[in-house]
Amino acid sequence: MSATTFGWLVLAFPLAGTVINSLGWRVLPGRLPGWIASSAIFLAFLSSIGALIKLQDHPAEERHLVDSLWTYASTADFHVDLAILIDPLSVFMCLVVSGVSFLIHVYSVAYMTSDRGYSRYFAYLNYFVFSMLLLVLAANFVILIIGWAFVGAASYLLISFWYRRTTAVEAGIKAFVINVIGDVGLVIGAFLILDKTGSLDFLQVFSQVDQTFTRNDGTLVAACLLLLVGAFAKSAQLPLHTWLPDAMEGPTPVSALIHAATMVTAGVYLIARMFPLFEQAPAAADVGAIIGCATLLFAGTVALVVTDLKRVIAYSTISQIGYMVMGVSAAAYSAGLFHLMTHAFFKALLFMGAGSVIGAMAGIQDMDRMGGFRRAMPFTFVTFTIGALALAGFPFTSGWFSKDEIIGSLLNRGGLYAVLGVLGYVGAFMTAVYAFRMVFRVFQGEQAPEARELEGGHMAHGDPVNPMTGEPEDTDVGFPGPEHHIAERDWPMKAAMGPLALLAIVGGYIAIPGVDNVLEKFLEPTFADSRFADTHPSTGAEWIGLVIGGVISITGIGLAWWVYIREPGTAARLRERFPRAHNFLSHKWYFDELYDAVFVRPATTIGAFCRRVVEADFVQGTIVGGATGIVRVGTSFARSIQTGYLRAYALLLLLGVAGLTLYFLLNSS
Amino acid sequence: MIDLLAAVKAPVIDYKELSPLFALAGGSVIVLMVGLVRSFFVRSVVVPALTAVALLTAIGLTIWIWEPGNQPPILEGALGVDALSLGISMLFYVAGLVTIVLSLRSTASREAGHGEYYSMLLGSIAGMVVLAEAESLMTLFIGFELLSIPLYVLCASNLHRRTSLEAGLKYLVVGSVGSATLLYGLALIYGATGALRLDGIAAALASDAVNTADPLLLTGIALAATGLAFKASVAPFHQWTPDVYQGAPTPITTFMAVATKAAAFAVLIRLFDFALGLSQLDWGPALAVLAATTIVIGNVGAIAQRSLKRMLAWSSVAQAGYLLAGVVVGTQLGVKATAFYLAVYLVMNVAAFAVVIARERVTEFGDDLRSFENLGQAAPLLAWPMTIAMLSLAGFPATGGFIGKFYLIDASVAGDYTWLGIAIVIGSVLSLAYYLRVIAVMWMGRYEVELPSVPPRRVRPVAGWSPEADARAQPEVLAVALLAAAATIFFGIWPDPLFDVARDVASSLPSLH
Amino acid sequence: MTIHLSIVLFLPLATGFSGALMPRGTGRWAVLAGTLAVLAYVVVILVDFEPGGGLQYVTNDDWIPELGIHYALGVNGLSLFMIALTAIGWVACTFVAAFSELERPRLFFFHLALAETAVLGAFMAQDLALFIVFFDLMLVPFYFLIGGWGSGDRVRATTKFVIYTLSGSLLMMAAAIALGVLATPDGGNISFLLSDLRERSVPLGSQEWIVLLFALAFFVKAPLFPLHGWVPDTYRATSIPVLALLSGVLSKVGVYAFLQIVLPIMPDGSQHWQELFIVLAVFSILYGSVLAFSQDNIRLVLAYSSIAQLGFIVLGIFALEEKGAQGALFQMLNHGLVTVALFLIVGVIAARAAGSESLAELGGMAFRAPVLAALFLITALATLAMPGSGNFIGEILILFGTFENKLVYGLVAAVGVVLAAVYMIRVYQGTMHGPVGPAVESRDIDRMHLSALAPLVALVIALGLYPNFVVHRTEQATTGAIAGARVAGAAQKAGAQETAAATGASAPRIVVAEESR
Amino acid sequence: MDITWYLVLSAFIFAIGVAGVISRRNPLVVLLCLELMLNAGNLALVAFARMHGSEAGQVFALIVMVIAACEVVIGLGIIVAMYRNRLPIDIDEMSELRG
Amino acid sequence: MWFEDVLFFIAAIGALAGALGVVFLQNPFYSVLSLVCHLLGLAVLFLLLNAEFIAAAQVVVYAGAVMVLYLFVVAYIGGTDEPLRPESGSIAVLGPVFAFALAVELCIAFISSGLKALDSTGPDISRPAGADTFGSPGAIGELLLTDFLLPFEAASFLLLMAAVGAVVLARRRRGLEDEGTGPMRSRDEPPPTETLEVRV
Repeated sequence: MSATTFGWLVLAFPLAGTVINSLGWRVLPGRLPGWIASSAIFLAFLSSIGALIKLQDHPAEERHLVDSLWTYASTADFHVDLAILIDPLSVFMCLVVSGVSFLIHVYSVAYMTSDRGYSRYFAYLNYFVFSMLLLVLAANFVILIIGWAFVGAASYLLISFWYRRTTAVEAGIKAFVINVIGDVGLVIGAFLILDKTGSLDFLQVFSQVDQTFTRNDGTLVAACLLLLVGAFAKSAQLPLHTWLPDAMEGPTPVSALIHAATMVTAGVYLIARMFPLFEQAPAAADVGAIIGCATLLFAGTVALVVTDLKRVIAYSTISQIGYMVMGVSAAAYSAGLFHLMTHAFFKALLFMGAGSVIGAMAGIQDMDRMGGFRRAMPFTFVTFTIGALALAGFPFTSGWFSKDEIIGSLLNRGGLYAVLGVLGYVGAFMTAVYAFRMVFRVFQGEQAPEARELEGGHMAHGDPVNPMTGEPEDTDVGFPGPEHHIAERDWPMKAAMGPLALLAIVGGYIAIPGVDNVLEKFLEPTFADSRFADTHPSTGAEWIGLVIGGVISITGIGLAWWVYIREPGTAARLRERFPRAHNFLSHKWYFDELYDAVFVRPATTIGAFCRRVVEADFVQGTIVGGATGIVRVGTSFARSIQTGYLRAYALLLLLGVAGLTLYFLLNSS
Repeated sequence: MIDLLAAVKAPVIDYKELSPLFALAGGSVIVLMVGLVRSFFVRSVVVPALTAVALLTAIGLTIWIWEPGNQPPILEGALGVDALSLGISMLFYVAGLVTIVLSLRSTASREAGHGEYYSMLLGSIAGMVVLAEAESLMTLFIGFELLSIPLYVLCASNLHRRTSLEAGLKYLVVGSVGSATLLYGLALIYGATGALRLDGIAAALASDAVNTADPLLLTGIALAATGLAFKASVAPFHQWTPDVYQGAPTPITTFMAVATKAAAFAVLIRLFDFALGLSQLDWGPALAVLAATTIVIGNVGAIAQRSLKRMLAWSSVAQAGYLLAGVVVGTQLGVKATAFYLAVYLVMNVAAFAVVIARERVTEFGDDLRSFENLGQAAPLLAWPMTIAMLSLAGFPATGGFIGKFYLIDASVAGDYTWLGIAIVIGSVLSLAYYLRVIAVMWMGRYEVELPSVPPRRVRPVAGWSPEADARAQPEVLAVALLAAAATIFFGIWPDPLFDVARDVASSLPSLH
Repeated sequence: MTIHLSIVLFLPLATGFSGALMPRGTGRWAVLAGTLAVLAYVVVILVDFEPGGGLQYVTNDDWIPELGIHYALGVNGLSLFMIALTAIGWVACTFVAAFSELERPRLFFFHLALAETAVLGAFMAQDLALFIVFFDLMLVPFYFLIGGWGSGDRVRATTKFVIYTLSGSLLMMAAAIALGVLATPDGGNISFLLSDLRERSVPLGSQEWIVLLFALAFFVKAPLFPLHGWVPDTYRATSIPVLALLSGVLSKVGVYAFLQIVLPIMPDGSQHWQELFIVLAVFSILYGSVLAFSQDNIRLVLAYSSIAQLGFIVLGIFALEEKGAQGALFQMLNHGLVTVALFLIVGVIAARAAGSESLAELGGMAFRAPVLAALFLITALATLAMPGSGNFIGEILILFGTFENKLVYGLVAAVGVVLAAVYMIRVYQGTMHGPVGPAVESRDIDRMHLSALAPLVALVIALGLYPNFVVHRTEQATTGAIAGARVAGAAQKAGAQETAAATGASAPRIVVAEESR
Repeated sequence: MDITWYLVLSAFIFAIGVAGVISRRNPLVVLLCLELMLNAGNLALVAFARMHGSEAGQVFALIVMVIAACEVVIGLGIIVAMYRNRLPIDIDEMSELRG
Repeated sequence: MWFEDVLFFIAAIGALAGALGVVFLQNPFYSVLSLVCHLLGLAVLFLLLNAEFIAAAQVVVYAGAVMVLYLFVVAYIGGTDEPLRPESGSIAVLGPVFAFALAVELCIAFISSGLKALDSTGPDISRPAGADTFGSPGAIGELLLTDFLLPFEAASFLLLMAAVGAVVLARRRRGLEDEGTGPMRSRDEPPPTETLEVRV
């Protein structure tokens, strides 16, 4: 079998899983749907490995294999095949996506047990993986956009999975709409490219970029910026990030899979995939880098104050993706993708831990009510801490290598990028702080009642309420299942978290400066003709960077320890000292309020205006009413002269005669 | 004595061409005589039968003497027996036959006395034929009166109904004013051209002896136009129409609606498009304005009516406007369109009126809209003809009305009167308001339909029938309705036969381009 | 094989008649059988149709030689899928109606059959006058269907509907006649045959107002702002199967006629109004979308959404560019299918909420009705042109076409795509998600509706998988349809470019595009 | 005496007739006024006949007399019928049909 | 020729006066009489226009027969005075005004007309001796039997119709009752009660 065949298989298995689960929703017993789904993903993972092996057989410069099933649509200069592109980048993405997805599926098998939407859940999840793989395998813009929108739809479905929660519903529509905005951006960008290069096919476009466009050509920059819109919408970068925190309404594994490991990183993938365009339009690339940097700082600050456990992780995700965007925009492709991979590991891990804790808390996500779970949930504690360390970039964890490689190559580019790199360190410090803020507030400190009960050996069962609004849950839809599942009790969850914890540590060792850089070598064919292919910081410089990063993260962790363990209440005191700042941050810089004021309310007001005024007064009133009014007048006139008096008729007749005669007299010569 | 007679050069009397007229006149006399027989059977069966025979004979003779192309006038220029007059006469005959059938059970014919009733009907038809064939102003005027005077009587012939008498009186007075005006106009035309014969007038206009824009002539045209427009019920001379149509016995209303209008337009075509064709530029615009006014007035007037007869009267005013468009353009196409539409107009109105008669005889609401409520369930066989008639009048496709309007608009556009075509269209849109209401009342139940605010004028039922009696009790009316409806559809799908007739009709005025 | 369009055309009417004469219970089945037969025949045509083969299965006889009207039928790339849409829509709706309780069923199904004949005729007609005949004829059955079997203030609604539409189409008739007359060369015979009219030429001055009147009729039918006054009442009053056809199929006749009749015959005139029509279209997109998400009644949401959708279609047509026209045509098909499906679903939903169609009273149905929810979800996503659906290809082609010629309008229209997402998702959530509505008494879709809807949804998915099936067959026709107008447009644009160059502002395309609008 | 004089005279008689029709309520008198209008026509016809020196106009006038007589007869007949039905002999009363 | 002019004026004044009398006299009886006077005036004018036969017919038929008919009817229905209640406003005012306007228009038409003949007393119409003079009964009669045969016949037919109509309208209603026994007795015969109602 050729690599492309494997590629199609990668797509086929999840799709099959979707179909089976969605058709068999009534018959499949117990956890079977979960296992079907997981095995489907596992097969996909194997096929990606197959694709990898096959691909490596090809000589380096021929590692761009395109295969098309049929012509999707073709008219005029618009020609699209249903085709996939197998090259190192897409294979790499396939491996990460299917691998992480597999583990999260396994985790879900346990976590979602006893949820009434069990097989629906796995149908969605498989559908998501299929879409994600379609996205990364797409060989042209249209297929890319299709995958792009599919993942959006999947994420919508999973966010509002517990669809009787009003909050879930609202979060869902928010995410969906923002994603559509991104899609539109992509579509328009794709048009500009088609219009200039006359093709939508990746390889063709890339091969023509340099002939077609001058450097920083207006159209190209516009196109790239539009692509960035798409990327930012998907990857929750400023200013399109607001949907991601709300997306935490979905089940925790979903947050782990979609809103941490895979989908949200699609933007990074896109920028990397489009690197020839961006390198020809550096202006756009700079914009990307700057926004990435801004995002990582912004998200970091917010993550410092938010108390909802999952939302903290969500903001940290936003911030981490900021790093990746910054990296790939600055042509540090392998670095960006490297961080993408490691982030997938440790962030998924963190979410799984959080999910376990939330399970223990009977669905409550507020850190203020947590604490002291260390003894109650040792396994969760350990894995979560590992994840936190990796996130904080603690030396010799995966995060340490990947994050600092990005910053390193930024500094190496110098100029503007150097500045961004320094800011990156600032972000890194905050990361360390909030990462361990979580760890300490959840696992250390005095025990929450739930923790005590758990230690006592049984599970807390608060009557299910929506943690956001406090409205009673509708258990019909099975939120979050009549009983709760935690890693300590359910082996599949452990089975998923264990490997991830391992990867969160060793995942970084594939690219140790000076030692080796498997990843970069592997990706090399894709980025071969990049301008910056051979601009690398020297090994020494990289090590210096690593050391700095390590120090920063340790100090950060130390600060967190000082605030939350050594001197509990410091946080409270700070809140007293700077209430404004705290408000500002805890309101997430008032982005939601801003959008509500700028877009949502005006739209609804306009709608109401149109309905009440335009529709009622103009369309119905003026046009319809006017016409009928005129007719009414005419009618009453015709009837009013029809008096029934013979003499009146005679008079009108006379009038007619006189008038007609007059007319003719005037016309006579 | 002998030599005196010899001195008189007796005119050549072309009996062949005159035969239909003889049939009618003779028929009417015979019918009158037979009507004097006391036997009820003879009166109420034989008399109508004889009348029908007379009409059928006339039809047969007309077909026999049918001859397209321009025919020389006969009887010293008194009559022009050509396709135009013959074709239009056909409409009179058909209308007459229909009227006979519809009158079979009517009180009117009994109160007037069957013999007199039918003989006057024939007389009126004869008058129409004379009018349509008139080749000289004198014949024109006589025909005009010969058609009117029996009609005055027939309108009033429901002698126990105040409304009937009122209708008769109104029709008589206004009609006489109209005819006096016509007479004066004819006199002026005669004075201006010195000729009574239409061909003479045309010749005079062609010669430079007479100025086609001479005040005397134009004034004459104005007055004559008024008189004829009155008969065709063109606004602002339309006001008698609703009252008379409503007051007259419904069979007579049917007859007036279809036959009188046809006669009026026949003579309008002959007088204006043939005799006065040369001064078309002078009278064209004026008539065009009249046409547009008529279209609007007729339609808006109809909208607020609850009495079906009255509504149809108003709509017939509107239709007159459409028809006038065909005359205004003064082209072959126009004549064809007018002739065609007249025929279609006949069938669709007959269908409508037949249903009205069938209903007003059985419900206590007379011809008020309410007597049609839910007719769709009660008597589909009556509801369908009415529906088809309404759709056709409104100009929906697959009905004769559509083709007719199409043709008329075609004519007016081709005759550089596009705006008149638009006027026709707007008129049709207005007309939807009331035609559709009838359909809605019949098919869609009473409560949803918003009826005009005016309180229903309680027309006393013409008959004392029990309400549960239905169409089956008067099969002949039903048959007429169904036939007419069928014809409406037929002409909407296969109009070619009519087109051939229309072509012949137009061919008799070769002077038109 | 030889295919006789007349058979397809009059088969429904024939079954309608026979059904009307059959005993009360059985008439409906005759009509249903008729629609199925038509569908079968249409499938044969689809298979047999030769892409790029121009006009096929032509029937051409004189009908009314006096007026130059011919009984000319034919199928080309433009009408092919419209006919298919008609056949499919009628099968689905007749099926649903046949299983529901109706008073005076024979009359109902007679009108339904008559309507199918009329619509098919409008799509097959290759003679302008014949087209008008069918175009107006289809009003008759719908007048009865709405007024006789609707609900609420149905008579006012149906009267309004007919008057609105007919006032448009009668003006169009006048314009058409004028077209025929003006196009007739001296001494030549008047003819309304489309092929003749295409060869004959009409002076630009007349073309302009003629096109305007045509557009009036078609925009009323579509409907476009501000000619949609009839929409709310009619949509409220009409019964579901009829409404599905009204909104799904009838609305396409007008826009279809732009491609089939107006653009090829009067390219210059169309070009002349391009600006105006595009503005109208864009405005309708925005206006329809905004109203759609401010409505509470599902029907009205869909009503206004279809105003927006038709706006997209018109936009695509008057972009006067292959991609645009292609997309517009494809979008007609897609929108027709999803709309039919959506309205049938609305019917199912209302049946589960004590007849209520107000979003305020609905919600949370998905749990007891997962299948219904799934079907609704797919159609809803397709409606908002989710990539991967046929609608997406249609819309992206429309947008690309518009960008090509009128970039700025295209960008504004793109906003409509986002708004579509808002209101469709809103409807979906309002019915299926959220807390259980007060009126809801949820149960899953019944077999009958399932068997009507499943094929439709399958079709929607299929179109998403292989849109080229349609695009390939229609390409040649659409390209031909707009060729003339493009030439006119190109000439104008060239002029604009020169001026642009003269004023020194030339280089990037965007600028040029902006100026040339 | 010039023809014009006769014509002018006839014009005025015609006008008087019209005025009478419009302003009188008694149907009998209205009929008389109609007679006036017709006579005006007659006068014009005869005058023109004289002007053109052909008797055609005179014959026309003769015919018109006949017609006038017929109208009178019918008119009187209707009036009698109204009287028989105890209807008021007043035109303004005969206005049940209107609108 | 002065004598003719004088005669014209006398006759014209008579005709006008009669016409006005018809309109303005309250009592229909007097209106009829003044119409007679008007007709006589016209007859004279006809004579002046060399229309002897018409003049004669005017006097004999019209002023004689027809007017007598009028008088009978007036007598029959009792020609009471028209109550002098104020005429219903606008119509009574507008009517004469527009009538006058029409007259003026007509006069303008006559005067501004381009025909020379109008301003003459007409061409010479003397005939060779032996032949009937212009407008003499002989000439008219001949015309009626030759050129205008059809109008002549049609007129007679018209008279028949008028007679029939008069009979229909004016004859005493009887025989409706005994008619109702035939096989085809139509059921829509008005019940006697109804006729009574109508008679009120």
